[in-house]
Amino acid sequence: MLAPSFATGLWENLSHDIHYIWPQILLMVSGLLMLWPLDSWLLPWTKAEKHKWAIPTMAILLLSLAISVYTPNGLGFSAMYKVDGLTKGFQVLCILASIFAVMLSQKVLGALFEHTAEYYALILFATSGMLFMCGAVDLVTIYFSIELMALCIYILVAYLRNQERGIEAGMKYFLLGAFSSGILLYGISLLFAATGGITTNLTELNQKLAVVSQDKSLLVYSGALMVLVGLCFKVAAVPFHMWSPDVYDGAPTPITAWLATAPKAASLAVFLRIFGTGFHSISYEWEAPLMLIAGATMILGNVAAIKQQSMKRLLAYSSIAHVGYMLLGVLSKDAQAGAQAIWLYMLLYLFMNTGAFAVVIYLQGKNEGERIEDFSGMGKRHPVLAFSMLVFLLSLAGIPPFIGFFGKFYLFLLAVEQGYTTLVVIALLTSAVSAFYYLEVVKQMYFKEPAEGEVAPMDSYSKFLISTTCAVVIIGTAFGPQLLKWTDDIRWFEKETPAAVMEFPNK
Amino acid sequence: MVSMNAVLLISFLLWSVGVAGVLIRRNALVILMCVELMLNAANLNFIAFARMSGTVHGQAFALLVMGFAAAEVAVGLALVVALYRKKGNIQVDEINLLKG
Amino acid sequence: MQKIAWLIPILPLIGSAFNGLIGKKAGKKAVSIVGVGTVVASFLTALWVFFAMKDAPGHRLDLIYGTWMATGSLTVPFGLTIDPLSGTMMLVVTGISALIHLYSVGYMAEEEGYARYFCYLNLFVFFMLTLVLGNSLPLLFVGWEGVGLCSYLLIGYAFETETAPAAGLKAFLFNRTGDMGMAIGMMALFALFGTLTIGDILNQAGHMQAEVGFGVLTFATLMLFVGATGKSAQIPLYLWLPDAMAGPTPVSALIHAATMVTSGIYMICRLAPVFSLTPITMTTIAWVGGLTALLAATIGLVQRDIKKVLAYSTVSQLGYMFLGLGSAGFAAGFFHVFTHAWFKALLFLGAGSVIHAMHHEQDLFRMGGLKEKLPITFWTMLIATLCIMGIPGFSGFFSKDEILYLAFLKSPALWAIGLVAACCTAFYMARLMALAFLGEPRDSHAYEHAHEAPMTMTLPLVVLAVGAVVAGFWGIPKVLGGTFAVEHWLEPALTYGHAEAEAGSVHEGPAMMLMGISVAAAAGFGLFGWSLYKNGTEKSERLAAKFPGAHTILLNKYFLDELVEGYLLRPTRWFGNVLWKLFDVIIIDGIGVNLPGALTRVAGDFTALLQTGRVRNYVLSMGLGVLVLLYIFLK
Amino acid sequence: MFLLFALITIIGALAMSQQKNVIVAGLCMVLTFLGVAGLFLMLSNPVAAALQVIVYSGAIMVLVLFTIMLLNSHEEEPAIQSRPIQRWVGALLIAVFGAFAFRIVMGSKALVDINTLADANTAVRPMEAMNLAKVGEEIFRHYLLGFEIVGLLLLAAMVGAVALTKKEL
Repeated sequence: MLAPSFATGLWENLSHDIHYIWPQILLMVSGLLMLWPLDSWLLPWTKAEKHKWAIPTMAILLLSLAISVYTPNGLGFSAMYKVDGLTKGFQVLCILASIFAVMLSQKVLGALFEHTAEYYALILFATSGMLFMCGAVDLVTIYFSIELMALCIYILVAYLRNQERGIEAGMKYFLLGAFSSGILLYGISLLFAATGGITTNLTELNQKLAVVSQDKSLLVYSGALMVLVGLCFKVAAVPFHMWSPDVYDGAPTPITAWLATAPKAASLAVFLRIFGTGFHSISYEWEAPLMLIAGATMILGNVAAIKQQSMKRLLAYSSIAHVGYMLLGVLSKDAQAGAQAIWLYMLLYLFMNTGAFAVVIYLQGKNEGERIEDFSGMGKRHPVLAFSMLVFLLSLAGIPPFIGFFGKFYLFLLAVEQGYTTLVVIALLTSAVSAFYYLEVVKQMYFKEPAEGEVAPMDSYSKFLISTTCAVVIIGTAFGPQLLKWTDDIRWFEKETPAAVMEFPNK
Repeated sequence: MVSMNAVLLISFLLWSVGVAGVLIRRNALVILMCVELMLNAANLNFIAFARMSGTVHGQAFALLVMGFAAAEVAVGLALVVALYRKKGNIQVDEINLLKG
Repeated sequence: MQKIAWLIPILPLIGSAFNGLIGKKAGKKAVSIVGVGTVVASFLTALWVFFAMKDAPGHRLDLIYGTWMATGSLTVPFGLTIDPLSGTMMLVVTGISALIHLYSVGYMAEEEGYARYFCYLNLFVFFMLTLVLGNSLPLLFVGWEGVGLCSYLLIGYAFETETAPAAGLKAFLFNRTGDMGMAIGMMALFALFGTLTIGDILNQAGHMQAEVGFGVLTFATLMLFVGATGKSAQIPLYLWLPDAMAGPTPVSALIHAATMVTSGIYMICRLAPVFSLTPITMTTIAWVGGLTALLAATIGLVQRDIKKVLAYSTVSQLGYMFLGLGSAGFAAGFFHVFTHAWFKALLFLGAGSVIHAMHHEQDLFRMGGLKEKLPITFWTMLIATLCIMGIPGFSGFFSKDEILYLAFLKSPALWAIGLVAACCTAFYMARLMALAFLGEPRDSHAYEHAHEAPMTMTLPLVVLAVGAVVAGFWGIPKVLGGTFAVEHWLEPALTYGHAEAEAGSVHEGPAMMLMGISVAAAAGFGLFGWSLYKNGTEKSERLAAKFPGAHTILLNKYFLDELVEGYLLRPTRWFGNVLWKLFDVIIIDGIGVNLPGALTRVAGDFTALLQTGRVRNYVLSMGLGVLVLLYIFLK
Repeated sequence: MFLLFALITIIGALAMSQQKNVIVAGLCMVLTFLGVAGLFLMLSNPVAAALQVIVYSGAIMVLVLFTIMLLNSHEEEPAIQSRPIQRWVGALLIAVFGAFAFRIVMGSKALVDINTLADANTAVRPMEAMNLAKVGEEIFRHYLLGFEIVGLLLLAAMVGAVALTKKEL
């Protein structure tokens, strides 16, 4: 009696909202198909040619990119998932980052004969987790999508199981990540408790928490704090950053490049959802700690990068520092402008970072690139590559003619407008410090005699990636400010529609 | 008669023991179990407060958390096994190749 | 039609792109033609636009090409402003750049990275023009950082040598430190005025009252001034400039003497209405400028390297300009920028010619007697020397004297400082000229091979020399019956249409006397230095043995020398040396460069120490982090 | 009864975190899970209690214990910690957290007895025991997306675990 109508009800419920999550469904289904053991006769390549998985993977990612852009705006799944400018914007970033990661992987995986369908499937699963994160507006969906992404990443970090460093990094990340997820979940449960066990929906929480009685304010305090800690771990903000240099160092380099961008973009989207809009009514509770965290992140990230000898660690610390800057946008009381600033910054960072990592991976092909000394004399050995690296590094340092400057400029300006002058002063000081270590690499490349060794040929993916990102960073210099104008038109946050709970037909 | 304060106290103690375990234990497996304790503490809160409000929200959340816990343990154990194969032990203090 | 002003900065950019991309393949000839041609074309366009501006109502062209950034509360137009201030600066930049590009064709002819050099140099011109013409602070800032970048690239150009890369890095980091102040100041101005368009800021500033005490506006202007000290090499950020001499000489002439280093002064003039609202900042500027002028001039007394002397002289002259600005003489300060650009570029190019002739010998004590070999260089440099000494009739006299007079009005102490610095300047310039061109050749081998430079190098010298003489007549002070035309000309730009009490232009009372004192002192010290170094000591000894009758006189003279040497010069030299040691070696290399480096390194070590690689320590750090946050919550 | 289960839970947890022998620690863990299941029962939630026993005590712990046996790594940890500071700071941390917990509980007076009345803000509903049908409906209605994500998560975990542990790719 119950069963058939329940099933039809479920189906109707699903089909009603499914158009919001087509990109994710596409990623999930194709990931599953890849794992299908029938691939050997379904697809025309043998086991040795597994690297050809890269092409369908990128095609699928591109398709989901297109779909996500054309997804209609709206709220669905009992107000647990929302599609608006923020969702789409950050989804685009995540998918782009994943495409870049797949491209970067070709050289590394090819050299190690580690091409497997699982690798690509896990990237697809993780990406779909990120896409869910971008649109999640309920602590339930937020928590589980974060974990979906994280679990896949733990495995990908440890993916090269023959390398001890990789497994150690994966284990480390897993233990710390599970710990932080315990904190995050407990924070969510405390917030849930503070509302009297009613809701986990961000909008409702916002209203409820605003009127919570004095007696329970401690619950709200600690709940909000723990959620903050859990998210700070994901974006690697000080003092919850400790995992990141080690994991970046140990992970396969393409995954490192991916880690520095995609999960951070998704986590920042969640940050914006929770703190940008969700917990506005209790902003006094988390503002001071977040300010402290942002300041500490900027300082530590930049200072620690100075003494690094390993290029991957240097970029890891620099990515910590960049997150510190982006947290300024989360602090903005004007959530619209904050989201815009962070999105822009993340977009530009995506290109600069991917480009820099592509150069590192190219050098790694000859068993170097790990250390900064490996870059010596690159200006002579490989002028084009050195020039690209110069562009990426200067852009990362935020030196004006390059595009990185605009991201920083707008972010800092916004923070000044919002009255975070001290933080901006810290940000400017530390970004001056950052010139130290970026220029150290430049010095190695241009002002040092080249090391011995011939120039290795470049594979087509690296060539494409480096030239594309470099072109974007340079051409963006001219059009960067225009981007601001275009992104102005995006409505990052749709007006809240009342949560519609679907009723079953038999009720 | 169940006081909410008491439930909250117990869950917090459970959580604290989990945190402490992660802090002081050196065996990766035990750390994994301690993380499970933390998740359980959160579940206790969900169930109790769902009960208090008379809604099913919290319960459903708790059930999903159980599912997630199983997945987490699976990945964790896979990592432990891989680590053990490579290093021959699972003491976290010996995971120290990467630093600085 | 005036809209084509955008060509002015874009032309050098095209040149830069050409030289950078295909220059190496195209050959040196093509590189020279494109490199010099684009800058000359830019100069001609600038000239045309300049006259168009002169005819425009209010001497002002606001060319808006569209919106650059527009979002929320922030709208920044993309446009150029050409008014008397930026117009004049534009002509100076393009004009002198054109000459120096031409000069470089000869000077760099044998260098390997010829195309790369011209690529950077053209790029520099582009950024400098962006800085000068940009109508908003962000655009100015882009130029501001861009010139710093080009300076870094050009100093480090000769990266085979040991010092050049380090000097480039030092310059860049000092500049970045200043730029940070600039950025903070810019943000503060934005917070205050709600706009970043220069015109709008100045309009609003015109309606404001001067700020009493230390407020936001003072903070903002002080921060901007910090930016200016970085770019224009003032205390405490001046030390990169002497080191920057490691770059090729034309670069020193263009970037580190005539144009880039004056951008700090230009920026302050650009924002003159804002700065004049903040008396505290103005006083700070005046004192920093005065002290820098004095400090650098005394250090200049003891340098042996011809380019180092000129570098310290540049720092000192820049100090003068700030002294003028701080004494409310924006016009006077800018006038000195204008005249200085001519004669200092000339001095550097002359020095370059000498170095070129002497096969890259830069030590003054190994030169001598070059007058016969390099007549054009000698005479043109002599003109420049007279200019910088402040001898009446030459351009330096007019601008320097105006600054000294204004400084006297501000505070007699500042005037005294300026006067002492002027004396030192006269002395070391005379010494430089005498050591290089007079007396016996001290290095006969190099002397034998010395020869006058090719046309492409001497032509700019002559043109600059003419400019250096003529430039001064633009601002004949009122006390000499002139009108100080430069002030009237710049007025629409400096006061921005808001009538203002003419603080510095009314000459009364001691003006004539002050002028007399400074001219006499400068001339005296100049002649003194000249006579002291003209012959060298061996010559005077030989003379003494040959003519016993004259011996007493010579002895007396020697006695005088000894006296002066013992009681005047030696202490001064010692002082200069001590200052040089103190500032350059200890404070800057020790504290300024190495200490932050050491500090950050220690901090880096500390963080690395924390990064133990142990999972449990990481968990602990997370726990402690939570604890700290809890404390913040609950306190 | 509530007190009893609470004691079982806490004592189990403490024992687990102090026990040197990994297998014994695992068994203490089972005890804790059972205690939590009892607490669920006291909160009139038999569904959660049953699932707790099945999933945690049944599946997860068995898996963990299997791994322990498999790796044969149940040797005791050395008694002397290499880094005593870690332990002291850890203890301090726990003390502070404990104090904090106490403060929360004492400060939250408004958390009334569950059997008398729900919070004033919440809709007062009859306190009936939760049943499986209701939870199932809730999951497939309200929590549909969460459920899907968890499903995907399990799949990904499985794929990953296999990829990590199989000897040859």
